[in-house]
Amino acid sequence: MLKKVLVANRGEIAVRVMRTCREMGIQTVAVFSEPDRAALHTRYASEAYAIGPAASAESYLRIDKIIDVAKKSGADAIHPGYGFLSERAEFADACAAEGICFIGPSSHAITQMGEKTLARRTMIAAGVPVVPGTEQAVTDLESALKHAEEIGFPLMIKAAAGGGGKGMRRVFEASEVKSAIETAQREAQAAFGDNSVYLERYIGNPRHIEVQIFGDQHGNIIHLNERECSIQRRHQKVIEEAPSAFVDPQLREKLGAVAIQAAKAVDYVGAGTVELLMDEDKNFYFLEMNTRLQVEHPVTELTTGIDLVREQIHVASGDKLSHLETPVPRGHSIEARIYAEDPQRGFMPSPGQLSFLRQPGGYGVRIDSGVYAGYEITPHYDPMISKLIVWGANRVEATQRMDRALSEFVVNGVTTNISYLRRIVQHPAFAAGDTQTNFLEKYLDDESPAPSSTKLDVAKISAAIRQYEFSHELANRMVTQQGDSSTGGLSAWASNGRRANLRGGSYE
Amino acid sequence: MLKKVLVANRGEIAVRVMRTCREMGIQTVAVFSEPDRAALHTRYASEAYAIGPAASAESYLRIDKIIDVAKKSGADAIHPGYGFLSERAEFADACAAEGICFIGPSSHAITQMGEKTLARRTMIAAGVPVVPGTEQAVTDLESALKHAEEIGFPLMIKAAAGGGGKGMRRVFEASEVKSAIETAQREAQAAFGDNSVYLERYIGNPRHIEVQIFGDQHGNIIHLNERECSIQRRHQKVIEEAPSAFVDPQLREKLGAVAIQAAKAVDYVGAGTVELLMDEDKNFYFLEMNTRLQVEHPVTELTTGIDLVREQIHVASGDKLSHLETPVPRGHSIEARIYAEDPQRGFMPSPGQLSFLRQPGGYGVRIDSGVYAGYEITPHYDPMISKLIVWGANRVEATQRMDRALSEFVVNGVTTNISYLRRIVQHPAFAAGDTQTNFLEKYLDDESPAPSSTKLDVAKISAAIRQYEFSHELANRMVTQQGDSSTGGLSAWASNGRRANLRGGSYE
Amino acid sequence: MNKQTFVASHQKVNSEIVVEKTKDGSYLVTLDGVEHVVDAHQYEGGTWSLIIDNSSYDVELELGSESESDGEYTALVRGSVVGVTVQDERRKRLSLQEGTASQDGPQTITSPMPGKVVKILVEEGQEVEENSPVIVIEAMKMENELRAVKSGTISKIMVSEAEAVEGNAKLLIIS
Amino acid sequence: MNKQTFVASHQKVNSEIVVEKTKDGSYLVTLDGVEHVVDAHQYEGGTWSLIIDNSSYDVELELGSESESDGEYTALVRGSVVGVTVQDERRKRLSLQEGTASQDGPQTITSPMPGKVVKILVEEGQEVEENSPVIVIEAMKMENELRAVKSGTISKIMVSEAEAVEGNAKLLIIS
Repeated sequence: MLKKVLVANRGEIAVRVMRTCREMGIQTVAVFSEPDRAALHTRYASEAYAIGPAASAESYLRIDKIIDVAKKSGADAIHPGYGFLSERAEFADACAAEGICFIGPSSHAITQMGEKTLARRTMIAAGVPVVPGTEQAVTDLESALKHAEEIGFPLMIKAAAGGGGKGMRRVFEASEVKSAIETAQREAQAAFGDNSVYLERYIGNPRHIEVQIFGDQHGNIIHLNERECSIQRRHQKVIEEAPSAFVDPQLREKLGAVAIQAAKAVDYVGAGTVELLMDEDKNFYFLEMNTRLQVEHPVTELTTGIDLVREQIHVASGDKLSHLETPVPRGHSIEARIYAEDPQRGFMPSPGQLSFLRQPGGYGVRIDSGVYAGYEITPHYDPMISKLIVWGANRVEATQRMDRALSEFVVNGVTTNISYLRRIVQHPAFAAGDTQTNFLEKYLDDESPAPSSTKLDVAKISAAIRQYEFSHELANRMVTQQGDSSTGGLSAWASNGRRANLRGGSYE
Repeated sequence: MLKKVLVANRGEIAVRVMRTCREMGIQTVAVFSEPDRAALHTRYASEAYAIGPAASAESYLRIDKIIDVAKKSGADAIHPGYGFLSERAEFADACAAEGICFIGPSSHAITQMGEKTLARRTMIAAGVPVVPGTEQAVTDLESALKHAEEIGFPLMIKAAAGGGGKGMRRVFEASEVKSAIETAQREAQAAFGDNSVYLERYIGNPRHIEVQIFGDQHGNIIHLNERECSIQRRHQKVIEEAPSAFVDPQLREKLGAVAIQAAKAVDYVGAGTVELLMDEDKNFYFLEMNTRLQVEHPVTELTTGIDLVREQIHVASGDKLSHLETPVPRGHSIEARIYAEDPQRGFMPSPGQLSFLRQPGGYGVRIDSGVYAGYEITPHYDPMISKLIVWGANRVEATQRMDRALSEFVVNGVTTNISYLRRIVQHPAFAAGDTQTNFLEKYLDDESPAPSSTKLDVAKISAAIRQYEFSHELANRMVTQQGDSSTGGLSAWASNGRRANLRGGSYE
Repeated sequence: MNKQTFVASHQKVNSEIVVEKTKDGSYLVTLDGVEHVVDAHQYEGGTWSLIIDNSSYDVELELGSESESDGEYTALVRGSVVGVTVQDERRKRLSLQEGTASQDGPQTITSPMPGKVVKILVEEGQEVEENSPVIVIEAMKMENELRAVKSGTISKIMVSEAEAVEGNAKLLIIS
Repeated sequence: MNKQTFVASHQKVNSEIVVEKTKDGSYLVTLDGVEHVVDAHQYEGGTWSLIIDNSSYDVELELGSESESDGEYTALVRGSVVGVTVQDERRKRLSLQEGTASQDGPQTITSPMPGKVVKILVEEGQEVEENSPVIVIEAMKMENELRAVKSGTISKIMVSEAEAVEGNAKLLIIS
């Protein structure tokens, strides 16, 4: 068994991995960029090493620095999390060269799946259905236009090295191809250091269904059922769930078999995800395979009872899979990603200090978070605050629980998408399972609805009492009774702590 | 379905019930005593009504006031929680008289099970095994001594109206009977308003095993497996788990059958618990039946997937049980009760303001709490801070997760039992399942072990740097970087917020 | 004087609101002529807990401007974010005058966070509609369009494409 | 002067500890002759985060006495509660004198919270061993035994059985 694991990541996923390590009695090593000295993963680890400035290219993407820390700290394994170096074959190779266990698949599998056009060819060869498109990256506009005519419009332009919706553009007619390719290439270059893009037929309003797979070093590969992640905004997943309301046991078996087929084609070891697009007729096509843990892995954990990080560590240590058969999904789990972003302003990131944070609790509620009250969401990284994951005996109970948990979630100091998320799970179309990837465009305005007259009255009364007390300077009396004494002797009015830009209201 | 539920309780259980109500779209009504204006249940409810001063006898135990609030608010049901009025037949009767649905069993069942000597007789008649002892309450010392000789020493003196270890005393010889009865009577009078006590044979170092049962209004009664609550201090449960490591499927079936037999004897409707004592040879005896939700009900929820409060509400509304067969227990769940109390000072309650509170999170961790940072634990009620409940695929994983979650739990401002709880779950005897009711006496000192030299060094270094900064008055610089801005412009040193009596360390 | 009259406004609709503190520490609040008994406290380091005629509300109340006395608040009430302004009569008159003036003046578009200018979608002298995109900033790995806060003419552009900008940097002015 | 020497004590064992702040804001700390590089910050409204020679610790540090300058701390370090006293040399000498005096003097037993005296287990003039029970207080529905903090003689009893007492009420004195 491993003794010390370096987590080459930051934020919630680094903390997630370290929690399981702590449970297993495994020491942990954090690496952190300058602004991440205050991050929870730096504080949570047994050891922590500074690896450079904020820019990822100078810190979290620096294979040399991370390998150095691993050697200096005596870590016997590296967990890459998701994003950053998690799908870089050269990172897996560098670990291998130093005799450090890479908690993930072989560099061969990463390469085969990481370059999207190669993955497409591999899948075609393995008999896995794929969306029609270019088999190679497009290099010049002329050939791109030729391919585009063959594939037909609308079509998708995608980063070959990509994932997570970055470097992805939909194109409706030939005249848009040029600017779309340029934007996609620019984003791909910035995000992945590789500007290759390819073309693919656009599947109209599909569902995004993905299958969790797990392989061990003894040749066993199983699937752990599907997740549905159709609720997306600009190809970024917003709400994920397991199982899919659209998938019955027969279809589940079929999806699982195809996912295993895909994984076997690259001798897959560890946790991976086969992403599929599914149309209304339940035809499905290989989209890509993510050779790492997914952001949304908790919904699989809560419906299978398997700690996927623990399983990763066991598999990396050479153990056999804990389950050689797929567990029947139990109940229903939903994840919502809580972001510091402003739905009223085009989902602009809203970095800032979390002046107050109250996370929900109770039955069936899980919080995976890398933040705390007083933490500052910096503009350098993804503005994620927390993942909120719920479990319920069925989809109705899980949906109700998600709404209840969101109602308890309070973040001050930054603007969040919490009320937007509530509008999603409260929507009748969500309850009906009408969850294609165009769900948000189709059903949700960016504008939040007008408050009820009761809530408006409550807001006016609160503000008037606050203003009354302010103008009467009776502040001190209010604080002493039961207020948080962390304001010390300061009047509550004078304290800036809870004053922040909870935006979205319209002033007179 | 019910529309508005009054919760005649306070603290975590009131919040627990309201959470499920909120999920089901049911309005909630809180009642609160004067010091509980700031309590979470008062803030969480849709409506809140003051019902009197701190003393329970003047507020939470006042049936008349609570019924008044129910009528005034238009509540169609009352949930009693645990403790307070939950096992008072006259409360159920008062609800019935006003046409308000009492979410619990009939007043007949409460009476039959509430008075312990009557319950013993009822169980004997129903063929349920009981511990040998007096069938009636003892009234005078002379007859008590006579009964004591018949039963033999050691024996137990117990409050007839009791529960939760109050008014309970163990007696080793005849000379102790007098003072033990007096103490038990005094405690019983204070706790339950009834000083009747009875005598029972003492079962040496048994396990405390209890079976969750559930009945509906259509005559269906099922059991939802057992919980083990053997880790007790002075008959107060400290750690609870489900399933019991000592119970195999055959024994589980036998226990369940006996529990159903007990429940059927009183035509039981709703959630109830049959408590049993089990000796080393797996003989078991009826101890008492609690005709309400238990504190430790979450471990059953996490291993069966049934929201017991939701089920209570459905049953009270006239629905059939959601499960007519007992689910096989899935994985393992453990609950630890986090108290504001000082293990180093005889577990003396430690009331005070929670100047800082960080509750754990992540996979398999559930927090049921009625507090928040800044909340004051008053001396008027149980000093419980939170219930921490974990789930794991098996007992080992659950135990490791509990230890990890406890390691994340930080409470400042009051002394807690957190490190004491960690010593329990880290103990090899706990891992071995050697969990008789004398576990704590046998295996745990009240004194915490000396810190390792590394931790001692860390404490010295921290304190020295703190003292260095204090004496250099460089305070302001430290705060600005990333500190919680709720201290406003105040120097961190000048702020009292985080200065509190985290006791248990020994000063030089 | 323990009774005070305010004007509460939301989306240009005004209500009269009278607050009176009673001896027991609670409030009598008359809003649009309807009287409410309100028990109000701050807990948890700032959250307002209000019991209004026996209905219980947790309210997060944040100042919407730098100055306390402006009376601009954003309230989070049971999941809804509501902006209200509460001012006493005298103050109200003043801010109305200021308010009108500032709405008509030139508006500066600033960068909400550090980032890079990806594309400038307008030219100096160009007329723009309120809410139309004017500039694209890349920050936190995403491209974000900033929009015109009012209709008008682009009077000045202070940055160029590919330029790195700080948070709050002035980007362009609409007159 | 950015270098300072302290005496750190735990259970009557003293260590010399030298703290020096470096230009980059971190500390050089020499404890019992061993040098450590320490990066220390306060986050989350008070929790100390220390990286000591690349080992990461969250430390809750609470004052053990009313006065900042006493240097008494209770530290929560990875689940262990550790009491330490850190004083500079001059202060250390002072407190040693005081400390010795106060250990020998009469000790007052006080009620840790409001409650009721259930039973007084000693009489005035009675000799008691350190840690033996002297009085039973009922509070929060539980009976709690208070114990002698030192061996000595019960010189005074200020309460009687069944009496209600406030938090911190003086109960009895051991000389």
